[in-house]
Amino acid sequence: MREFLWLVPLLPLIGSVTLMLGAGRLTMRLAGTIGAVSVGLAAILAFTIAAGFLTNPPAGSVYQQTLWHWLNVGGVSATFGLRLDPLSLVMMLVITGVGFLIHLFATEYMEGEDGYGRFFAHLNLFVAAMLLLVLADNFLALYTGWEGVGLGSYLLIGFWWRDPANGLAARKAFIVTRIGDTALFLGLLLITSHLGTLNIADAMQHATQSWPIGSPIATLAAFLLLGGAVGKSAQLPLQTWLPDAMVGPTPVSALIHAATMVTAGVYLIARTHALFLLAPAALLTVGIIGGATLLLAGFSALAQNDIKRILAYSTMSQIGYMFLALGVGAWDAALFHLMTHAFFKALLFLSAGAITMRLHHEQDIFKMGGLARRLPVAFWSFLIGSAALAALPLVTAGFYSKEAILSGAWAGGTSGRVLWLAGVVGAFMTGLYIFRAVFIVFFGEEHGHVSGRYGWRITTPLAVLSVLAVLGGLIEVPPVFGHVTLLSNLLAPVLPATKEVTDITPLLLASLAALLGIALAALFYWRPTQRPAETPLWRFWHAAGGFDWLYNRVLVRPVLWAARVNSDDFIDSFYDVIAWATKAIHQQVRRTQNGRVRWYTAGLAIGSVSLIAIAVLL
Amino acid sequence: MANVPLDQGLLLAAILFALGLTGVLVRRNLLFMLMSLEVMLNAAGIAFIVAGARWAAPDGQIMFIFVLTFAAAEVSVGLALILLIHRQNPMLDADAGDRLRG
Amino acid sequence: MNTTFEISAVVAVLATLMMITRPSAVHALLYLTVSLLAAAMVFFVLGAPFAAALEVIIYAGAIMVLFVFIIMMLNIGDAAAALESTWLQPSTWIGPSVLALLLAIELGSLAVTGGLARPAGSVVNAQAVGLALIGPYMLAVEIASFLLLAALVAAFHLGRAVMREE
Amino acid sequence: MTAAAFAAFAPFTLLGTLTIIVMLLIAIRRSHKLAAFSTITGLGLCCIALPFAAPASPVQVTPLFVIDGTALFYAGLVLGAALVVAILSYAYLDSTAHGPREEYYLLLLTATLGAAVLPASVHFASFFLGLETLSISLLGLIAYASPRATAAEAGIKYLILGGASSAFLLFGMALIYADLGTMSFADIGTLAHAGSPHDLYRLAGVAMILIGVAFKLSLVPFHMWTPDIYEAAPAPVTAFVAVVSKIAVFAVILRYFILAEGPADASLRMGLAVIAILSMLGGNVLALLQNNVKRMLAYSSIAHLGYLLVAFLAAGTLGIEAAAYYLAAYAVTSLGAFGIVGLLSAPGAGRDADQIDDYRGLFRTRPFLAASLALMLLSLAGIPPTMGFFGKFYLIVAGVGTGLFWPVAALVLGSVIGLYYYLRVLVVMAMPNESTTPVPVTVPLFGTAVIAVLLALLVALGTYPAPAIALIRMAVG
Amino acid sequence: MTLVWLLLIPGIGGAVAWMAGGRHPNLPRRIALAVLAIDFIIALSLIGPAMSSAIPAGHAAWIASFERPWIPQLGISFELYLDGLSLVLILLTIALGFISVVISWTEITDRVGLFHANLLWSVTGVIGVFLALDLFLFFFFWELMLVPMYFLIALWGHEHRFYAAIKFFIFTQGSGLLMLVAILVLVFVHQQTTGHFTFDYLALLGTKMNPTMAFWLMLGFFIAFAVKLPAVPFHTWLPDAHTAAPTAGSVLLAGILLKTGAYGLIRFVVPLFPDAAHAFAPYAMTLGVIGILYAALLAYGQNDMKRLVAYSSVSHMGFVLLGVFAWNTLALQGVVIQMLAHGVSTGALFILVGALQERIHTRDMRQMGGLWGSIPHLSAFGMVFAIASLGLPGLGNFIGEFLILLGSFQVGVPLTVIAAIGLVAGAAYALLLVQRAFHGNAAPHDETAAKPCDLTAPHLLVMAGLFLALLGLGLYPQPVFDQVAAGLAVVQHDGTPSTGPTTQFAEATP
Repeated sequence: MREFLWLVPLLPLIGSVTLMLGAGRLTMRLAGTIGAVSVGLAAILAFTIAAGFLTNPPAGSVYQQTLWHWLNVGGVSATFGLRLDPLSLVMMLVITGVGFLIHLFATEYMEGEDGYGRFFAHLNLFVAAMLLLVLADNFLALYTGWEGVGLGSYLLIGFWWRDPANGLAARKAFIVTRIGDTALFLGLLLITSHLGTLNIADAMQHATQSWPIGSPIATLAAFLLLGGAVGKSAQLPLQTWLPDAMVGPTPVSALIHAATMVTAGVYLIARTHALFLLAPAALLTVGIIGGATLLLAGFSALAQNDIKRILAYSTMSQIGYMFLALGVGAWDAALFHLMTHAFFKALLFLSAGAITMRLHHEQDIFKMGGLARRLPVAFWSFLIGSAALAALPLVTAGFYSKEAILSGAWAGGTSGRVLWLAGVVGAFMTGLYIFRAVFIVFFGEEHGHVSGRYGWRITTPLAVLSVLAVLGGLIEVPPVFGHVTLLSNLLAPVLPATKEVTDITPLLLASLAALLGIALAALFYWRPTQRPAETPLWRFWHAAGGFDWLYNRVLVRPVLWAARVNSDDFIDSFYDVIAWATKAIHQQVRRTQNGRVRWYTAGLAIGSVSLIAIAVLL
Repeated sequence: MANVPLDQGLLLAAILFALGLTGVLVRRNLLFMLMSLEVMLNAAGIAFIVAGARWAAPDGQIMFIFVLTFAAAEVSVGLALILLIHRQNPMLDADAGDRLRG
Repeated sequence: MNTTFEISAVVAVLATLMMITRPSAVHALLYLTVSLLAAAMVFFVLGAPFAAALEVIIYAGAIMVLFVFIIMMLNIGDAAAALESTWLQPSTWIGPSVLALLLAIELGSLAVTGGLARPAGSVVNAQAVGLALIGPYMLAVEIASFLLLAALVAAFHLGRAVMREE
Repeated sequence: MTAAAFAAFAPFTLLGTLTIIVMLLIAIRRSHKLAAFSTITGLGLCCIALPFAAPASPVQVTPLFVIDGTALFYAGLVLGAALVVAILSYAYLDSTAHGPREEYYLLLLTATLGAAVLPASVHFASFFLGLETLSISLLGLIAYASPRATAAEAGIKYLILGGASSAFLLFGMALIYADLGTMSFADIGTLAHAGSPHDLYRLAGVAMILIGVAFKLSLVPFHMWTPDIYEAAPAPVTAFVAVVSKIAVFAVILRYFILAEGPADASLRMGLAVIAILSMLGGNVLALLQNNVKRMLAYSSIAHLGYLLVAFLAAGTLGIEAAAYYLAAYAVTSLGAFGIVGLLSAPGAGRDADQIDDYRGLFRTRPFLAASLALMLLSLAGIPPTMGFFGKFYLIVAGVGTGLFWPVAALVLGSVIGLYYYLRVLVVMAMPNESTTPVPVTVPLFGTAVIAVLLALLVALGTYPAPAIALIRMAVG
Repeated sequence: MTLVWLLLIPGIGGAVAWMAGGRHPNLPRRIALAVLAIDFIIALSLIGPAMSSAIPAGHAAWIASFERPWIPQLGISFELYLDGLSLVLILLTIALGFISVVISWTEITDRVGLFHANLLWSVTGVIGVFLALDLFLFFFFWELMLVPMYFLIALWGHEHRFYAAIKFFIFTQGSGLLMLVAILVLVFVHQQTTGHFTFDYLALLGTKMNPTMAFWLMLGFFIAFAVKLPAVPFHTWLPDAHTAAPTAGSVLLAGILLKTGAYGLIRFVVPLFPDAAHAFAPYAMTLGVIGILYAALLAYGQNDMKRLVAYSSVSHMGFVLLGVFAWNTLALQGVVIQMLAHGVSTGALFILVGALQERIHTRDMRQMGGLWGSIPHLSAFGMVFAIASLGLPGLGNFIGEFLILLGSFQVGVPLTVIAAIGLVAGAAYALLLVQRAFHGNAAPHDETAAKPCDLTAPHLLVMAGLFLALLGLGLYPQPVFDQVAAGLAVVQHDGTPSTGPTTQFAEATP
């Protein structure tokens, strides 16, 4: 089956193209079917291939498929090739699996929307690009996917194009990530120039052979790639676009801005871990960025009133965990958390979507309340998702993955311990902010009359994801609880092994922190509460540390100012001056032609005197 | 006729030439300008005679004759033009004739 | 002979100077005639009697008569002279005089350098001139005749236009 | 005069005879058609006669003339241009029954005669007489349309300024004659080489001759008369002034410099270079916003003569060839441009069709004339596929080849400025026609035919100049 | 002889179209289409390997040639040579010419014959530029192509068309004259060293001269091409010309005429003056980078959609300048792709702006907005090409930019890094265009006016074709690389300075 690997990204692409060409002509039902089925088929294919891969792994656990020779010029060659190894396998499964569920959800969620077909066209396009990103065997194809998902994200954030604010958010997302992408692009140039290949595996191998650990060039390359990663994954300092991106339809937020695209940075670093291992400084930076982001986002999430923005900050925070894991070398933990996060965060977004679709897209949690009884499906899904997010010990997938990260950090020396502390604080904050949302939304007073039943296309994904959010963690269980290592075994060929941690202290402390957070949330928000007062501190965290403010002042406004001031191109005025001067000279010289014969004679005489003088005297 | 003052002759021609030029530049009446022009041409003629005298050759005088021819032709046409102008411009004011300009 | 030359030259210069400063057309014309006669004297001194004769006959004679004719025809009298006086303000003289002075200095300086110091001196009489005219200068005479023809036609055409208008 | 000399001089003799015949014809019967027809035929015959004079050349005809390839080439240009002017004049004058028209041809012929002998002149006497025959005839032609108020004004301006410049010319000749005792170009050359290199008499003389010549060529600062005269003269006469007189005078001064000056004195070269630069820049700057097409072309001709001086300064074979080609190109182009102006004008009107607004919408009303004028203007601007393009190229070749940095720089700068006003006319012709031309004239077919011939030459020799260069090399080289 | 036909067919076709204009307005259009189709087929038939690919032996990358004496007295011959580089650009030229005819079908209704004549003649001129190898002939075509383009702008343009047309003409002609002077000095220098007066490019290659002289001559050529390219600070004619030009004019201008500048840099500036060009390269590349960013900033500040696209063009051409002076295989191949992709994507954008103007009678983006609702196809294509122009991988522009930057990275890292900021800037203005025109609230005037009709079938086909071309360039550019490789190798060989090692990428590979 695995020779059909190329079909996995192609199927959604075909769906996308079909939908684009048929835009305006397909019925809503047909469009939804095409959209969901193309991803569904890709998912089935992906799982089939995965089954084949697991039962009968190829040599070296890598399956390479070259589709065509893309370019071969001046010593640089790139194929359009796919590479299936455990890492991309996991990613592929998450993308197609979660992707399909979200598509299914969206077919019902988006019903009646103007541009229904366009929505699925773009969503399919996104899935295709994301699959290309993870399956690419070379940097160029990876970058193509990388930009492709950016495009998909842009298109979908701005899906409701009539509102200029959506357009602004979409452009912000694209441009801010593009800044990171440019760093990645430069990294590509650096790697290609110095390692002579665009193939990722070859490049990593060359790098390990030719660059010593800590060499400046390796560090630079790693930092450039990191630039790309922080952009896509909304980490400091390029995190500002993510909360704004929530103006897109909720399935989009679930798929792109929670489950898949934003984890591309994690994938990239994992994919190029060999390079990061050569650059300890860069790796440490990854961890620090992760730690800082998870704290910042955690505090910010607490100061949000919009349910999707809470989830957005939580996404940022959770990806911070993944970065932290990468930073401390807990590679499989990062991947593990990526996977479980995809489950529970998709679940959270979808259930949030399920709620808001019954509330005329009202997203302010203080305008909700008491929804537990009205919308039980959404309630239970959201609750399960929240529990997983808060890493409720033992019973949630989130617990196991977060625990893996924190133990990894614990084992990581002094810097690891510091990061571990950040992680623990973060775990506390996570419990606090998510259960704040849970209590405010589902308990307390009811506002207005809400009702409605969900169709199977909404309930099924919620159910499946709920199950995954609970049980998904059982593929990797720490030694204390039974020592399951399915995932790390799978990833062993491609990722370096993580140190085993048998110490139970970090585990206990982290669990305690999470529980404490939940308890605190219950304490504060069990009863109906007022909208929080806008104190300066609240505003600071509401604005997520004021990065937007800062960037606006330092970058955006100066550029806009320059563009506005110079919209007539001052260089042109230079030429205008020349033209003006010529005309002015013309006007002056023209006055000599006053028509008076005596004046003309004088001219003649002056000329004569001068010419004779030149001839005789010189 | 020994000791012909050639240098002084040329000097005379030059002075007359300059005086003629002054006349053309200063006078506003076209008739006077024409007269001054004649002075300039005559000065050139004197120069030819002086030059001819230096080489004791007839060429100088022949050129003088041609200058004379030209001067006569010029005056005849010039006076005809002045007649024509007189109708629009009875004072023959040279400065008034600036319809063509710019 | 130098004396004759110098007197004639001074007369020519002074007469010309008077000519260009007189407001009255008739006066100016008379001064011009004097200047031309003085020039004829110079020619004679320089050994060009034929040229001297032509100067008197054609220049001082024919051409000046033309001028007189025009002055009479256009009736340029006291009114014109008065206007002429107002035009000849001292300030108008500055520029032209400076220019003319420069020119005179430039050309005069040549004479002062004495490039033509070598005196020579036989008379070139009318016969010599006439022989040259029908010899090497034959074609020039032909062209000169066309020059006169052109002037004739032009003057005729323009003059006739004047008549037709009146 | 030997038989060979007589044979070689035959075209000029023919031209003189023709003048007399036309005069007699006019005396016998005043008829515009007859006068024009005889003039045109006669000029045509003269043109045809030129190649037959070639076998006898080079030959000295009295001390005054040399008939050689150069003389015949430029005489050919002069006669050809005069022929075109004659035809255009017929078209121009025929459209009105106003006033006597026959003398015009007489003056045209005397002017042509004066111009035609200039390239053959190797002596001050013929130089001067040819020049003045040309000038006096032109005087009559410029003021020809005397009912126009501007005619007499233009005439008197040309007379006074031309007279003054002639006085300079003559004085200069006298100085040189006084210095060297000869008026023959070749002898001057020999004696000048033998004598002191810094002979002030000669230098002053040459400078004064240059003043006279520069006036006729309308080079800055002796140019001021040009636009006034171009504007006032009837369009065909303007063409004549712009083309025939320029070619003739340029040819004679070129010959004078080749024979008499040789490697001209450094100070003279510098003076010429200054004049060239001033002309190129001044002419173009003056033309910049000019709304009168004839004045605009006048200013542009100032610039073009400045360009030609580059070739003049370059001297040498290349410079002489370049000048010859450029003069030919300039002739074809200017004749075309002024010819079209003339075809669109009527002498009966108070003015010619010279306002730029008269050309509004010409592309629509008279597409052929508009396209022709467009190409003529492009040629003046030096854009392919026209003779002007190759001519300018040739000039720059000559200039660069002799390392004339500043003149070439001025040429380039001037050309760029020049584009503006040439293109401006193109644009106006393309504009929608809002007002009709003041006097709608009928353009005779033969007038259009002449323009077509000029256009064909312009493009053919512009894209394939090899035959023209071959001819020039044969004649001038 | 094929090469002569390549020139003659559109040249004569233009005249025929002009004459046919009097009969029926559709006649010139059909003639133009037919002529260009035939020409395209002829050009296609030339695709193939060079006559011999033995490169170091000399100039053997030619696919076809034609040589006849023209003005033998001055060492000028009618010398046409075609290599892969020329061929690719000629194909682009003819294709865009064809498209220009199609999209002018409804836009141009006035003096149709003359319009198509000018269109075909400008195509002729450009083909001539790409073929001529005699420097005089090259200059001849260089000047010749200005005239029809001038008329296209001045006669069928929009507001300020005369100003724009004259500005265009003066800029290019002025710089062209500088080049002419440089050509002549080169020819004379060559004559002094070899005694041979010739304008033959192949003979003039490798002319020995002192460095100062070489530098000034190089600069003369460079300025002419930099104006045409256009490189900042010589770019200011372009926005005006584009804004004023009719759609077909803009397409030709952006798609083809600008390429002649890049072609000139590759073919003439560096090979003729290798040492000078290499010494100058850092400055030229700096200009390129400044151009990328400065023009992007300007593009961002525009309200006129066409001006925005025009400035984006300048920005893209900054990449070309950067790439040419990086002067390695990667960068040069990138330049070729960039030229093709830019021709297609910018051409498409101009067509869309033209179509938009035809429909809503404005180009002012302040009066647009929300067009997606009324004209979705146009808007969708607008977005597609805007995104192509910001360099989305998978489309041709990306390959061009990637290779150029990869090439320039070998030569100058800091410049490359700054240039890469252009990728962000490109995204900013391209998306702003999409936002202001197609997204957002519908402009108020939309309410009253009749709903504009969407793209018609010919336009849709053209757009689809252009998009597919762009996709092809993005996903499988190898045929282009192969076609131009031999030609580039030759110019690269000629353009390698006599001193110092080259920075060939292959050598840097471990």
